[in-house]
Amino acid sequence: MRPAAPLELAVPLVGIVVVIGVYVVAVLDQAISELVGGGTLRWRRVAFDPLRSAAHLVTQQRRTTERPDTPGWILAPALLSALAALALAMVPLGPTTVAADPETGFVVFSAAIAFVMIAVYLHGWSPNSLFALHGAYRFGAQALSLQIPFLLAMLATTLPAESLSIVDIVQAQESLWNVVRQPLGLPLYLVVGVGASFWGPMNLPDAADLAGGTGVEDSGVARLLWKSARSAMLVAVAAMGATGFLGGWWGPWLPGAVWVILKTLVLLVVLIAAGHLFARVRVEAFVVVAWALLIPLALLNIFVSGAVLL
Amino acid sequence: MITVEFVLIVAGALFGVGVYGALSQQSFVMLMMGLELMINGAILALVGFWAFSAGGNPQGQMLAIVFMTVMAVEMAIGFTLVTNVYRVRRADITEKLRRLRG
Amino acid sequence: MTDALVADVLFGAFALGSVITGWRVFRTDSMMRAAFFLLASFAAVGGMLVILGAEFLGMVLILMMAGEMLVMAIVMVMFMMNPAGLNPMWMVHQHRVAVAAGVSSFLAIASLGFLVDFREDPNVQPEMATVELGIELLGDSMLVFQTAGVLLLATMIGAVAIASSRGRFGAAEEGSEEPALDPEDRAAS
Amino acid sequence: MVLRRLLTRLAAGAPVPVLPVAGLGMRDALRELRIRPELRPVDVPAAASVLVAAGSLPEEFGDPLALLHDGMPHPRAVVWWNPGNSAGPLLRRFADPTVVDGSADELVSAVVRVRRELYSGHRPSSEPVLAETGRAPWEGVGPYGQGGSGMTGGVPYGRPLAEVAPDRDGLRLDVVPLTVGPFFPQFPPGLRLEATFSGDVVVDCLPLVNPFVDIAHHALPVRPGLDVFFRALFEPVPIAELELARARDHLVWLADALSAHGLPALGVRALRLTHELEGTAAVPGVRRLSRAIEWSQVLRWSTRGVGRFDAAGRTSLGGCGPVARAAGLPDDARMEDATYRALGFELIVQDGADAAARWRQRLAEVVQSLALAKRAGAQRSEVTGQVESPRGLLTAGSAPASRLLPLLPGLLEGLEWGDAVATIVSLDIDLEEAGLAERLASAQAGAT
Repeated sequence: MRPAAPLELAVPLVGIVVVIGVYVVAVLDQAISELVGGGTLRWRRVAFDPLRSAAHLVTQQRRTTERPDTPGWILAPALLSALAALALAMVPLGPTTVAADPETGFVVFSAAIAFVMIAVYLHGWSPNSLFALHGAYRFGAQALSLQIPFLLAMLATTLPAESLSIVDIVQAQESLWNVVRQPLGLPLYLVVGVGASFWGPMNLPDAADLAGGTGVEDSGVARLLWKSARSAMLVAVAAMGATGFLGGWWGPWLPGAVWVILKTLVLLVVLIAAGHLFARVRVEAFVVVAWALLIPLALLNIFVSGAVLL
Repeated sequence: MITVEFVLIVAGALFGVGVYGALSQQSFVMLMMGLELMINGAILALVGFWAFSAGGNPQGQMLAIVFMTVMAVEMAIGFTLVTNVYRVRRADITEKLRRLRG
Repeated sequence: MTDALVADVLFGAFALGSVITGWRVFRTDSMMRAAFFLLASFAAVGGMLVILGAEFLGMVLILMMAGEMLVMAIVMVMFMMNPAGLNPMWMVHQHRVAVAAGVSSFLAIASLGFLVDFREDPNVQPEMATVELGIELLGDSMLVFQTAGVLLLATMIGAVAIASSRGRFGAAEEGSEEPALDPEDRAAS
Repeated sequence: MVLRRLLTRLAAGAPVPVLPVAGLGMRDALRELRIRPELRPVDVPAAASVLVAAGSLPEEFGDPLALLHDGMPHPRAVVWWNPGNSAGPLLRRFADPTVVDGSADELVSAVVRVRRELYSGHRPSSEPVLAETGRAPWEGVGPYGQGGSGMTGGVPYGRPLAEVAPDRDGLRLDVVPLTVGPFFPQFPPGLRLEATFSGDVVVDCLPLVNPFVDIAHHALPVRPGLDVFFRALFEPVPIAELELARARDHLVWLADALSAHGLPALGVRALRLTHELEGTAAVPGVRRLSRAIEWSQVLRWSTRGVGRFDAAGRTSLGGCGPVARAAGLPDDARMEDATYRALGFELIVQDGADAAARWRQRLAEVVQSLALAKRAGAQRSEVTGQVESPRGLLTAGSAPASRLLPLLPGLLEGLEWGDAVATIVSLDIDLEEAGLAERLASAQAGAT
């Protein structure tokens, strides 16, 4: 490990970033759904309703089900938030300002994404409720078929950097951003990233046709925590996309950190708007697409960018 | 201070638990869990040696990767056989398989 | 507190955790919990590998295991009776032998550490481990690496061939029968 | 303590998560609540804090309703909106439900007031209706309290171990029997489906009888927008009124279908359109919405080929309105009406017979109905004893839903659950309409 920031400083900072990110996602979601719904944007509501709803959930009592696996039920949201925090800790705001920069940052991030499916499965399995378990299995199919395209799409960004460290990946984009260098990369990454953070069109585990899927039994604080953990995961995916493909801190006039935040916000808006404009995909059809279309495209992406480098 | 002895003790414990599981469990998949634990202990011991008494020779890591491959192959083949045996014999525990021929 | 101390404490915690969770795998009724315990054990081992300096190996182990354990859990729920362990069961045979074998193998391996005195040759530059591994993979050990890759490919093809419902000899269900559990019935069959 | 007070103050300002339960006559009124900023309709009891039941429900829904209520976390309350005189028995099961007779505004203010009282402590949280023991009879039974005995003998937790059935890969795996409904959020109100799942796949299913047929026979409220079609059975009705009602009904369906496919925001837009149908902005608005739907191919991707009627199935679609026309059948009672023919009404049909075709069909029919309504002026429909309701051929005694229900098993078996829900949504089964039609027939039989 090459810890760029002392632990006692990095941990609270990442925590703060996660909380702010969750709030930003909630606000964006509210605003965009108002716009898509043809309503008028009232900034007071957009800004405060997330807080109020959160407070409402906190003041609710928690209900339980018949013979749940209580430790697992409590663990699942915590695990998902921890994964999001871990992934966010890899995102550098500048050449030196980064919470953690292991040499194998890419592998660490991928491991965090891979563990999302464990968190979701735990969350769906533990309440001992049918639709929740149903959603958990769906996500099993979804996430297992997303793993390989995700790894390949991210792996392509490590080729120009000749390193697995996220900081080096950004350093290598000084002259040319990966989004230009690998035009296939960002779209692939976004599709797979939305799937991995099960948002919008790929929200199969918590889908409406399962009446909420894995979250069907959550109430009060548990529901709040799960929702926040999902949003945090989305922020992590967006931030890593901005880092790996949009050149991280590189950008004229403004300080690097601002650029990272701006790019992350842009990606967040894109992802959340997609969630309100694209219908939910079919499980079976999507799995077929993931194996038969996304993997070949990702391989092509890697081969091309490798050939360009040689 | 981490020493090769300590690593070996942990690896041995993992391996022992794995042996127990592989020998005692009736259901195929639990049995495979035992095998997994054994391989895991082996990997740990290997990396322990690599770190403490091989001077960080990269071939140590290479061997560990081979072990992981073995683990993956074992899982894949194991699941395949479980599926096929269940398909043909509706058998999910070892007692149901006296004869292995179809 | 120094980094070395932190590393030692973490390593001890991971070691304890990996062994305890590994033991819990065979002590829970629920197949699902068993899978999650095994995953925890693997994650702890991965953490130990990282502390030992094999950062890449540790992370890859954790990465691999997430998917593997999910598959394992799903397979168990598919095939095993009473996967949730809602009613207590004791699916164990030759228990004493197994315990004896486990304990003796543990003692054998653990005692190695004290009987043999290994060459004191610590890894001097662990920060180079990943780079060295990469060079090794695509350098001297290229052949091994490729072989592993081909092996995995062959495994995939073979697995699909075996598990698919239509094998070489026609549909797999043909002549399928469920053997009895009781010995006398089995003798009859 | 300060934090607690701050939280309560904040929470009191949050949009109230309500669990809407649509009874007879109140379906569309409840949909309208989605537009209200003060309320946030939710799908599951776990997310709700106020149960808003509306209209009258059949007696047999008492226990499902009680389960919904008991599933809500404390603090919770029950508000019943316009309970017909037949909702009494169900109403009496709850401790102190708030009854609101009146407009949506009164309901909203009542719900907000109830929530405020809940948080200020002036109102106790509603007590569970069903006794705990009734829900978990296995507790403590058996040596381990597992409700049975033996390894796989007995019935763990009061339930037998799962039966096995062949799945589509030739394996024999566990199946899950489950009755979905009557309050399943994505189903039309009152639809109950006895389904058996093998994983994500529906291996067999059976829709239960329409609960709204033999509901206690008082003067029952008829859904505004539906009554006009029933009036048209007996008296000439302004065609403009009929067509506007049709367009509105299709748009309400669209709102439901969109949120079933994970697009609640667009659904709200469809609901908003229902308010400006008389205006000139209606047609462009509908076209814009259709473009917004068509623009992302994902919806078409997730509906194309879903719930497709084969050639044999299409023959049994007579009188199923948009569903039949989406299958290419020239089937519309309006063709028999001279006034419509004079207005230059011509059929719209699609090919495909799948969910995507039904979506296209209804979107096209909204525009067509608006155009007809504009042209019709004051002309009135003929009384032929049959009317083309938004869902198909409506007569006293039979409605489209009663023709569609028997088709469900053949259509749903073998589909994944997501596709099954998409199919049911695309069929737009209105049990209320069917129940009303059959009650009408029995009333006429009683009269003569």
